Order: sequence, then structure tokens, then C-alpha cells
Amino acid sequence: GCSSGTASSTESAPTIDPASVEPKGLVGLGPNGEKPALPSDVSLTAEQAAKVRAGNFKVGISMQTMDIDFAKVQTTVLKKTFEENGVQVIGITDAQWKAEKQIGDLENLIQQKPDGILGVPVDDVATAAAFSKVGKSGMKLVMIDQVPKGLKYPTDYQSSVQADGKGNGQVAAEMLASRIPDGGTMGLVNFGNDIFATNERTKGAKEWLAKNRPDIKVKETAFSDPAKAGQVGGDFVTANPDIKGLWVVWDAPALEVISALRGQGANIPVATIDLGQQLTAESAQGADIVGVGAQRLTDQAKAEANAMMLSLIGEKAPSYIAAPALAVTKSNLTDSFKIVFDSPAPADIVNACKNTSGCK
Amino acid sequence: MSGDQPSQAPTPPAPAERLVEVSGLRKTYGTVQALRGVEFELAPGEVHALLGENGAGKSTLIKVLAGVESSDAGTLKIFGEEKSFRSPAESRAAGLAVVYQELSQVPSLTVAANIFLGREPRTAFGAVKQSEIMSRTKAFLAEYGFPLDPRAVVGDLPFAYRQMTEIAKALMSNVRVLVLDEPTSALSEGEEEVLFDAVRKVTARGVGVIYVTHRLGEVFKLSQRVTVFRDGLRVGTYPTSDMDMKSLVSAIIGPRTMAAEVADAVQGHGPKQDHVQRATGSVPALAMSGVGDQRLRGVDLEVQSGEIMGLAGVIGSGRTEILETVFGLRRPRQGQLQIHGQPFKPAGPVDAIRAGVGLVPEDRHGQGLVMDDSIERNIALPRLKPLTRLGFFSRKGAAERSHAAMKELSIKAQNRKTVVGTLSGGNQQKVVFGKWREPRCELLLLDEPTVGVDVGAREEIYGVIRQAAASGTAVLVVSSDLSELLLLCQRITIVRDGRTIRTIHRDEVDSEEALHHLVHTSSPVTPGVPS
Amino acid sequence: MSLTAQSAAKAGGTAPSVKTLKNLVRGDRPYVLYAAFAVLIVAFSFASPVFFSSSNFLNIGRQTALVTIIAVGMTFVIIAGEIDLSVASTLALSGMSAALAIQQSGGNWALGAAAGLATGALVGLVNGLLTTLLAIPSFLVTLGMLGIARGIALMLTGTTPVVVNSLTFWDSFGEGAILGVPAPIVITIVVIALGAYVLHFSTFGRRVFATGGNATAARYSGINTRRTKTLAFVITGALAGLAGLILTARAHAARPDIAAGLELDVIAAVILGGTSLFGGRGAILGTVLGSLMIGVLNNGLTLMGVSSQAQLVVKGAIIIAAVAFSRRK
Amino acid sequence: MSLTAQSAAKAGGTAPSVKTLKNLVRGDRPYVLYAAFAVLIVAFSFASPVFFSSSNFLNIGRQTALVTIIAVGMTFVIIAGEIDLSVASTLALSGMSAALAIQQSGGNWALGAAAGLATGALVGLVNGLLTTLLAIPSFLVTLGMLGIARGIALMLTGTTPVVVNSLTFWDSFGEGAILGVPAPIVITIVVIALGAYVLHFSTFGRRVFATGGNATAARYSGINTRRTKTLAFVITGALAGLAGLILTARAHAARPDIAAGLELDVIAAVILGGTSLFGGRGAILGTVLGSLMIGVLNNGLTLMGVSSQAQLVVKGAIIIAAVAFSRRK
Ligand SMILES: Nc1ncnc2c1ncn2[C@@H]1O[C@H](COP(=O)(O)OP(=O)(O)OP(=O)(O)O)[C@@H](O)[C@H]1O
Ligand SMILES: Nc1ncnc2c1ncn2[C@@H]1O[C@H](COP(=O)(O)OP(=O)(O)OP(=O)(O)O)[C@@H](O)[C@H]1O
Ligand SMILES: [Mg+2]
Ligand SMILES: [Mg+2]
Repeated sequence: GCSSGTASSTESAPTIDPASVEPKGLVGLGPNGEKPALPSDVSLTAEQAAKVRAGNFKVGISMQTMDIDFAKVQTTVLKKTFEENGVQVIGITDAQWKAEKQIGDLENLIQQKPDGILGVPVDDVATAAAFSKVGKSGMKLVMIDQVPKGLKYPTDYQSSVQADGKGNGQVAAEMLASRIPDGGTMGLVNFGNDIFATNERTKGAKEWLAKNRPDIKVKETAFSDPAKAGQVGGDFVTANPDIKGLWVVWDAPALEVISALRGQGANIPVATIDLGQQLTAESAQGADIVGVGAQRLTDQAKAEANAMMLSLIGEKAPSYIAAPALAVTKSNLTDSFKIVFDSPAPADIVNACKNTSGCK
Repeated sequence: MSGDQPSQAPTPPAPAERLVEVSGLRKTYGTVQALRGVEFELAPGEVHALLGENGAGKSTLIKVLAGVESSDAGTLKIFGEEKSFRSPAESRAAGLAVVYQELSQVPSLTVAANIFLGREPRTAFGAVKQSEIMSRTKAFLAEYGFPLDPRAVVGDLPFAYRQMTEIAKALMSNVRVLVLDEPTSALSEGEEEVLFDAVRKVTARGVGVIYVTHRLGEVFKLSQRVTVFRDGLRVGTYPTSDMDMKSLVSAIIGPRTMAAEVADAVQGHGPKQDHVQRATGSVPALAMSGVGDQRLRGVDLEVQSGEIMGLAGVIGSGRTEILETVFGLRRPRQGQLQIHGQPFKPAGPVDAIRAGVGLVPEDRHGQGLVMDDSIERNIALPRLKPLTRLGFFSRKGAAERSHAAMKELSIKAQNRKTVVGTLSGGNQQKVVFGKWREPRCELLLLDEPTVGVDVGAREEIYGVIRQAAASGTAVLVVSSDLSELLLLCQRITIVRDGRTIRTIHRDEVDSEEALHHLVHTSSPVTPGVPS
Repeated sequence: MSLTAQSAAKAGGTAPSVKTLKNLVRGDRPYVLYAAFAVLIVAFSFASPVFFSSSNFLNIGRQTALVTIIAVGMTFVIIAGEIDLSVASTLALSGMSAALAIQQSGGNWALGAAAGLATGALVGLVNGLLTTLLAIPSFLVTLGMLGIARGIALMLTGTTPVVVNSLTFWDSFGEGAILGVPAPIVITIVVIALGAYVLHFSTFGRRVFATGGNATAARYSGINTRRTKTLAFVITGALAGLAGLILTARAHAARPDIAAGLELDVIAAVILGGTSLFGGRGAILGTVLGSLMIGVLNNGLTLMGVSSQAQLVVKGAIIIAAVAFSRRK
Repeated sequence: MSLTAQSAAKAGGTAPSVKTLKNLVRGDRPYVLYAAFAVLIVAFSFASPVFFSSSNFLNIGRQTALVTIIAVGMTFVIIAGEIDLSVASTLALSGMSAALAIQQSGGNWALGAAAGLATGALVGLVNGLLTTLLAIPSFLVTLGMLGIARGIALMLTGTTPVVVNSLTFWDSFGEGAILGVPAPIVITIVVIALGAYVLHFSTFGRRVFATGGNATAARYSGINTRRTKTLAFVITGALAGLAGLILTARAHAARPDIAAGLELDVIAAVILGGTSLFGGRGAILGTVLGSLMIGVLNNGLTLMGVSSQAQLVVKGAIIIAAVAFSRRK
């Protein structure tokens, strides 16, 4: 049942040099239009580190979810970095993607009177009032991934650290575009809800395509429930047989889409954002994942911890720190894994990679 | 007046062989002592009637026999072997089959499926042998003359047919002891005979039958021995031949001043005072003319204020439908209803109740009571509005109301907060009655009003009905118990096939047999086997 | 017989208020659930130094407000023998409609509040009418409505959240306080009191119980069971609307995708509180307890620093255990 | 009297096999639902040129496989008068346990399949025993289990997905095909056939109906209602486990956070198919139809390019309308 006419398979695909795709510097500007700093710009001097240790500080973390690799790497690296510096993490809360739950989580964290809170907001509007309470309670606040609307630097929050969402969206689109023939069609599978981080990625992809590949026709669809992304993506391809490549807004729905396409027998290349463990495995096993715009999770988390510690000892942290996009193809898969996860790729990924041509 | 109760009469020597032997059996529910050490035994081939007032403990004994309830003390021997059933399955395995007072059927399954429930014949692959179930059920129903369709879904059947299904289910199992707890409460004479025949057939095979009933006439028709319970104790066991109606009644209700009176009444002397203030030419409380729908095919009748009118007919003749039409539960397609001369088109019970109509329905479980609620809550239900003050529900008013009803109807319960589901069957029926006690209805519709009610209480209920009539209520009674109609009514309308055939005065019939004849004569339908 | 009846009358006569109170509190479930609740509170007080404090109790109150308020309405619906799966979507739609009304009217907060409540009540009315007039199982009607209301909420602005800029609105439903008690808690208490009054003391409450206990018997007693059920849905819808106002006020904005899945928490609170899913039995205070129990678990486990995965396990186990023990004779 | 009995007898007397077939198909709901389904198919065929094609039908089959398989089990549970909210979590836990077994055993796919099924059955057993032995409402038991199973699934690897590297496993449950029919669809058909046989033709099926129709009557008839209910839960758990295998095989990995919220789709399919939430009535083919109907709606609307927000509205409305019409006399 191969309904799409895509002739290209992994083997015959043109190889992309990931390095050439990575944007020079950062694509997006900060929430208030500020120029971003790089993660490497925030670090502690020995003297500052001593001050931190002497402070016996306590911090809390409010996550939007705990069920994805992003969250796991973030919390692991944050905890490790804080521990090294004698800062105690008193609690990590899981909002389960619910704004109303995060509002309560923040109240609970504030209740425990930490010196600072790091938060990944579920959304940039509904949690704003809750996050603004952190500063009002005299605690330091470092925002991760996005800054809720209306919060002011440096009164309401002391730093914001993000992945370059726009850059990531662009990287994925650019790599996928290499597989789209002149005048061909690219499908974008977006998230149906209004979320800053995912909006940025879509924007980055569309802007790059409009500027660099105006010949490509862009068709879009969206899912509201990530668990149903497979059905949506699969049917999207069925309805639009001209689609030569799918760009999916993050890795979990991309995996659903890949699995649906496989079932349908449709050989369509996919590009996405976020290098999760399972996506890495899929790619290593030979799935046609052209490219991934990966977040440098470890760097980002270290920057978050450093920004928090600087604020805790009264130093000024940059208002906007962005981790540049990391372009991942099969050719730099295991290395990229190490960059993202701060640990070598597990054996089964390495082994699978060995059996897949072009995979390293 | 109360002296001649035969409780001192010696228990006759029991037959040598005993199917069931119960001694010193005790059972308490919370603080209620349902059985306080009863004795009972059953011989092969006999029909042993078990009698007693509502709440005397009859059903409780049966539940212990059936393995539904466990006893607190005492012994139970089946075929001389001491047993203690922990589940209905064990009791069944020991050869007991029970027809419960409160039907225990699966409404969503067919008659045949219910009859074979729990003992379906099956193939080697575990598949139910559908056709075998059907054919065996059919053959059985034909043999015993049960007018039942094996394919009908039980939940769709009228109550009487459901009861019949239950009986068929018990008879069809390979039993040695058959226990029937008020099996005829919803049957009329014709169907009753079908059951009696069936019972005689099985006793001829040596099966022993325990027969619980409040229709004392049946005792004499069917049983060889009688055991009477009162307040959880055995009053005595007597050969039926030694008893007459009067001694039976006084054994049941005990040394009460009214015992003799009740016995007289039960023996059937008609309405004592014919106090119908029927001013000739006055407007009838209820008038129906040419009323018809899918099931009714022409109903004409008039009931005067203060009159008790009866509706007689076989099951399915449409008596219930007539009452339902008046109560707004059915929309007539043609014909007219009038209440006190005013055209009456109730859109539902709300309208009917507003017009002063009350209904005691035939199925107290399904239609009459909220089983999980208390007596008080149930009795308050049709009178919520009058019990409301400024949006506040008057708990005091409801309490008074239920208290008065419990007193007047002698409802045996711990208090008004007792959940009606835990009451004995007869007492539940009294609660349904209590719902319409106050304020007085203009028109009271009674569908089998004394189903499962003991003789004493039945007389109390008759008193209440007569009193209501005396104070001006028009009463329309449906009853399959013809003696009841003869006792209560000034006039009786015969219903057949959805039509009112004729209306007769009480004086025109001098006996139950005469009425029975009237109901059945020229009846084109006799209970037969479905093709 | 008359003896028992009399003693009953006496027993009832002496202290009706105590009895009533017991009934109010108890529902189906004996006191062990209360004991379990108390044990939890004591355990958390030892486990976390910050748990037992008035400010934390206010947190718990605020965090459970939405669920409690809607659960009060859901108690009516479930006792009447139905279910409402659409409450979370109704909440979102009501919040959006309130926020849009405030935005369009240039900050008229009262108009917004009215719009929110009316939207909720309207959704409830549609649920009720479809369920009763077309005789469709309410599970399906409200499942359909779950999608419809959410879809409309999302389409109103093309999924964009609507910011509310009205200090009065924020204060009235979100951040204001009366005698130090935050507005959402004050509103919750009022809803509980009204709900308990209507369910347990009013005539309408009697109708709800009878309708769920045995709809046929209720109809035969002259109760308009359709109207009763419909009203129960309207109450629930309006309360979901009220919850939408609170959430919007607290967040200073309405999001169309908010509160997804909340219906399960709401129904869980009701059932945990002893109301029977099959109708006819239940109590408002039981529901409140159920909601608080879930809230205390969430709060206490978070304060103890239990990981969110372990929280799932512990919460599930405690809910089962609490009910299991309270079911024991 | 005999009139009704006779006419009833006549109606029934014609053809027992036809009746049985009808019963099989019908459940509670008349044929209009089938008509509605047919109308949908015709409408989508006109609306989208690619809808009516065997490859798209295979797509729909694959997309609905998980829901259909679990819904077959759920039909047993709901007919028996209970409910199982934990199926999605059970699916995830079973998938994880299968994947871990394969990983640990160095690629023994049969061991993995056994582990997955056993895990599902075990969760079902626990659900059943807690529900029947402790007499806790299954809503609460399985709500608790929803959290417990998910929590355990997440904690097994600290939320990390487990990659499965077994071509045989991928093929058997995911990508293989028999006569051009993909494995998941083949498995679904087998499950449907077995489910229909057991529910409608076996004695166990009878017991399930009787238990849900009137548990007391069933008990009085010597049926062990506890065992019957427990078995229904075990079946559902095992089928959720089977669904977990399929999902894992298709994704080449097990993710602990997968399939959240699937229970609502499953229950919706069952109820839409005419099974009564109050127990005692229902049919496997109805359930299959319900699941397909939801699947066709999802697929057709997506093919037509309807936005995901509008889909919510349209789907909700069509579900209500279909049931409403089928309920009309
Ligand atoms: N489940 C129960 N809980 C509490 N009390 C009960 C329960 N079942 C029966 N009783 C009480 O036990 C007593 C005996 O009841 P039982 O049903 O045996 O009476 P009965 O002789 O069958 O009466 P009837 O002729 O009205 O059917 C009654 O007072 C009744 O209220
Ligand atoms: N075939 C049927 N299917 C469904 N309901 C029926 C059927 N026949 C009767 N009923 C309903 O069952 C109830 C009793 O009907 P039935 O025909 O027994 O009335 P009846 O003539 O008053 O007989 P009785 O009062 O002696 O039982 C009524 O509510 C009637 O509408
Ligand atoms: Mg009895
Ligand atoms: Mg009748």
C-alpha cells in the first residue's frame, strides 16, 4: 500500500552536513526583543562559587511535565549542578501539562520558602499571575523556555534561559528541504494549541522556507492531542499524496507519525525538533529521519543553574540566555546524543547505528 | 373472642421420612429478631403451607434454606443430613429450588435464558446449546400449560408473567424440595390453577413443597399441613383438615380482639355498611367514555365519589392500563376522561396528582418505592409540595406524616428511618399505601392493593379504603383476588381484551364462583400454550 | 409495633439536628473515611514541617476550589442517576466567554461574570434537554458536549488566550480576600453551603434523590424526573462556569485549552465522598471531603518532595485503601 | 392476555438463528446506528477522493485497532456492571514490561509477548479482586490503578523509553501482514471473533450478562458473580496488554507515558455501540461498530482537512445525533 510516490530512500538521499545547516548564532530574540547571551556567557568564578556554598541556598523547580526526555535531562543536570555547588533542591513539581495544576504547584513550592524557583511554564498567559507571586514572595526566579506575559526583568524574574526555538524549527526545515524537489510540497504537522515554544518552531520553519525555498509548497495540519498525532499525520499524508516530506513540531508526535507512516507503507522523510532517546533509536535503526533540530539540553540546564546561583548571591544574570540549535543527522547521531544528554549513547543505539549506513 | 386460637393444639406426629428439618433456628438483622428459634419440617410429597403475619419471618426462613442468608443459631437438616449452606449454589446442589417473594430475574434476558440461568447445557467448547434450551423450555411450558413465550425478554413482561417465569424456573430444575414464597401474589384465578396443577404434578413425584401465602383460600385447596409463624416463632403445625378459616386466622393474627371479626370478614360477607352517598344524577368523580389506545379498545365507566368500584379480569385484560390512563401515564388516542364533570387530559402523573388522583401501582419494587430510601422519604414523595415552606422541606411535617401512616397501617418497622428495602414484603406494600393517605385523594386508583399483605393487615387496609370512601373519595380497585373485590366493592366492572364488558352491582353476584364465571364466560381466551 | 414506632418518634423528636447532621455528612460511607482523612493530615504534619500551617491550608483550599465547586454540582447529577463528562470543557468555554465579554465591553467585569455563568448554565441546559428529551445516555451526550464545548472555546479566538484586564474581576474571583480568606475559598464555602442546603433540605433535593433512586417510582409519585435531571445539569453547568470565572481571574486570562481532564478529578471526588455512581445516594459534605482528600494528598506529597511518578502510585494506593477500610464492617 | 403472549410468541417463533444474529449485532440500539454509519461512509466518500479506498480502510483499521481490542474486553466489564478506567495505564505498563523482557533476554520476542500479556492480566486480576472482595466501586479501584500502573511504568526506567530490537516482534504485532492484511488488523479480527463467541455463545458470557443484569438473581441462580466479574477484568487487562504489544511493535519501543486518556475513547466506543453503562445489556459487534464509527470520523474529517478544533465540534455533534436518531421509535 505505498501511496506516495517518493522515490528517494535513505540510501540514495543526499547527505547533509549538519554543521552547514546550523545557524550562525541565534535566530530568535528574547521575549522583550533583547539580544541573547550564550550559555557559555554565564559561569561562576571561584569566589562566587564559594559565596553560593556559604549561602546554604534552597531552590524549587516547577516543571510543565516530567514525562519527556527534556524534563529528565533538565532535572538531572540541574540537580547535579546545584549539588556540586551546595545548593539544595527541595522539590520538583510536575504540572502534567495543566496550567491550573502549575498554579497550585507554585503555591506549594512557595509554601516551602526556598530562596529561588526555576520554572518551565505550561503556558505563557495562564501561569503568569502565579509566577509573578514568586518574586513578590522575595524569591529569585529563573524562567525556562519561555517567559509568561507581563513578567518584567529584573523585578519579576532574574533570567530566562531557552533553547533557540526558532532556530531549531529552521534547522529541521532546512534539512528536510534538501529532500524536497523543486516545486515540491512539504507538510508541517503543528500543535493545535497556542503555546509559545511550539509557535516559535513553526515560525522559524516557515520563515526560512519563505526566504530560502519559496518554490516549496507548504501544507499544514495540526493535532490537539499528541497521542493522536499518528492518526492526524497519517491521514494528512493520505489526503495529500503530493507531500514529499513531513516536518513535525516535536519528537513524541513525530514518533507517532513515523509509526503510522510505516504502517501505511508510506516512505516519507521526517524532520523534527528535540533529540529524544527513542527518536535517536529510531534514527539509528534506519528510519528516514532526515534531521533533527536538537536542543542542547545539558548546556541549557547548566546555564539555568548558573543564572539562578548568580541571582542568589545578588549578581546580575543576563535577561535572556539562549542555547543555539544543534543540527542532527545520522552522521552525527551519537555525538549529538552525548551533547544533549551529557552521557554516551546507550549500547543498543550504538549497535543499531553500526548496522545503518551513514549512521555514526 | 380471642380464646379459641389453636396454638395449644398438639403438633401431629411427623412422617418418618423428612426432606427438611429445621430446629431452633435464629436470625437477627441488626436489632431485628427475624427468627427467634423456629421449628419446621417437610415430608416428601406434601404441600406444607407456611403462614404468618407480615414480618413473621417466613421469607427469612426461606432465605436460610436457600443459602442466601446464614442463620445465627439452630440446625438445618436436609434428608436427615445436617447442612449449612453458604451460597445459593450449595442449596441448589442439595436439591432445593426457590421462588423468591421479590423476584430474582435478569430482566435483560429471555424467559428461556432465565429459566436455565446458571445451569445451561453446553457443548464441549463451552458454547451454550441455545436450541436445546429453547426446545426444552418450550416442551416444559407446554407440558405444564404455562402461557409463556420462551423468547420474550423478561423485563418487557407484565409482572404476572415474570412471576410465572420464576415458577417455571424452579419447577424445571431437578428438585426434591420446592419452596414457593407467595408465588401467586400477582396471579388471578386462572393462572393460579395452572400453578396448582404444576404443584400437584411435582408432589406426585415425591417432591416436598413449602408454600408461603397470604391467600388463605389456597391453603385449603392445596396443602396437607399448615405451619404458622408469629414474631419469629412457630405458633404451631396442624393438619389442614383440622383447620377452618376462622381457626387459621386466629392462629395467624393471635389473640387480638378483632380476630373473630377478621375471620368473619375473610369468609366473605360483603361490604358491611353500604354507605355510598351516591346522590342519583350527581356528577361522577371519574367518567371514562370510549377511551382507547394501542391496548385499550373501548373503556366506559363511571365512579362516584364515595364509591368503591372494582375492575375484574384476567391478566393482560387491560385493567392496569385503565388505571395508568387515568393517572396520566398513557395518552388515550380516542375517547374522553372527566373528573367531576371537567374534561381531564393529564400529561403525566403531575397533572393527575394535582387533580386529586392517587395510584397504588402493582409493582411495588419497580413503581411504588425507592427501595434504598427510608419509609419517611418514600411516604413524603407524592406530597413534596404541601410539605414545603418557603423552599424549605419540612422535615417535621414529613416525620409526622410517616409516623401517622405507620401507626394507622401497622407498618412493622423499627422506625420511620428504616430503609424500605429491609422491610418484609407486606410491610413494603403498606408503605406504598401510606404514600396516598393524606391529604385525602379525590380519586384513588388501587392496582392489586393487598399483594403480599397478611390477613390482619389486609383488613386494616380495607378499613382504610372504606374510610376513604366514606369521606368522599372515589376508589377504583383492580384485584385478581375476586373475594377481595366482593368484600370491598359496591360495583364491579368486568374488563376483557381492553374493553369494559359490563358493570354489575355487588348484589347481583352472590359468590366468588359466580364472579369467576362472569369474568370467564364467553371468554374467547383461555390460558393456552403459545404456538 | 406501636412501641417501636413511638420510640422511633421519640428518638427522632429529641435531637433531629444531630441526626440530620449525621445524614448530611455520611452519605454512603461510614466514618472511617474521616478517620483516614485525619490520619493523612497527622502523617503529613509530621512528614513536612510546613504542612500544618494556616497559609498551607489556604493553599489547599485554593487548589481544590475548582474541583470542589464543580463536584458540588456533579453530586446532584450523579445522585439523579446521570453523569456529566463535559464540565472541564464547559469551564474553558465559560472562561473564554467571560473574558471576551470583559474585553469587548471594555472592562465590564459584572457583564463578564454574567456571561460566564450564563454560558455554563446554557451548556448544562443543552446537556439536560438532550439527555431527558431524547433519552440518550448522559454519558454519550456529555461526551459529545465535551468535544463541542472545547472545540467552540478553541475556535472563538483561533486558540489564542484572552487576557483579562479588570482589577475588580481579578479581586472578586481570584485574589481578593475577606478577613484573610481568599475569594476562591469564600466562593467555595458559599457554594458548599448552598449546595448542601438545596440537596439535603429543599424539596428539589428530595426530587433528586428519588429520581436517582427509582425514576419510575418518582414519576409515579408525581415528580417531573426530566425537569429534575435537567435542573441538575444546569446547576452543574453554572458551577463549571463559576469555576471558569475563578480560574480566569486567578490567571488574569482565559485559555481555551485549560483544565482538560478535570472531569475525572471531579467525578473521583464525588465517588470518593460516598455518592453512588448508580444514583440515589450521596451527600455534599462527602463530596467536599473527597475533593479535600485528593487535594491534601497532592499538596502533602509535593511538600514531602515525593517524585511525581511515585505520587501517582501513592495517591492511587491511598485512595483504594481509604475506601477499602471505610467499606469494612 | 393470551393475545400479547401469542403475538410475542409469533414474533419470536420465526427464526431462532436470525434472532440470535440480530441480538449479536444489536445490543441496545436499533439499526439506525448502522444507517448513520453507512451515511457517514457515503458522505466521506463524496467529500474526500481518497477516503473510499482499500488502503485507507486499512489505515482506519490500524488506527482503531488498539481501541477496538481493549473495547472488546471493556464490553465484558461494562455488561457485568463494572467499569475499568485503568486500561490506558495497563497498556503502557504492559508495553514497558514486554520491551524490558525482550531487552533483558537479548531479543526473546515470545518471552516479551508473554510478559506483556501476563502483566495486563495481572493488573486486571488485581482490579477484579479489589472490586469484588473488598466491595469497592470499580470506578475508584480502577481510578487508583490508573495512577498506580502509570506510576510504575514511569518509574521502571525513570521515564526513559525502552527500545525493542526484534524484527520478529515488530512483524508479529506491528508491521507484518497476512494476505495483505496488516498484523494489528488480523489480531483485532481474531479478538473480535473470540470475544463475540465467548460473550454471546458461551456459558461464561451468560454469566456476564446475568451478573450485570441482576447480580442478586445471578447469585441466587448459583452463579459466582465475583469470579465472573474478576474474569471480565482479567480479560480486559490481558487485552490492554495485547494492545500494548501492538503499540510497542509499531513504535519499535515502549514509552511509559503512551496512550494517556485512551480509556475515554474505549468506553465511548462501547457505549456508542449500545452497551448499557448500567450493565446487563450489550454486544461485541456494537462495540466494534462504535469504535469504527469514531475511527471513521477521525479519519474522514482529517482527510477533509477539517481543523482539529472544528473536528472536536463536528465529532461531538455527530455522536449525539447518531445516538439520538437511533433512539427514536
Ligand atoms: N435485610 C434485612 N435487614 C433488616 N431487617 C430485615 C431484613 N430482611 C428482613 N428483615 C426483617 O426481618 C423480619 C422478618 O422478615 P420476613 O421477610 O422474613 O417476613 P415475612 O414473614 O416474609 O413477611 P411477609 O409476609 O410480609 O413477606 C421483618 O421485621 C423484616 O423487617
Ligand atoms: N407485551 C407487553 N410488553 C410490555 N409491557 C406490557 C405488555 N403487556 C402488558 N404490559 C404492561 O404491563 C403492565 C401490566 O399489564 P397487564 O396486561 O398485566 O395489565 P392488567 O390487565 O391490568 O393485568 P394484571 O393487572 O392482572 O396484571 C402494564 O403496565 C402494561 O402496560
Ligand atoms: Mg416474605
Ligand atoms: Mg395489572
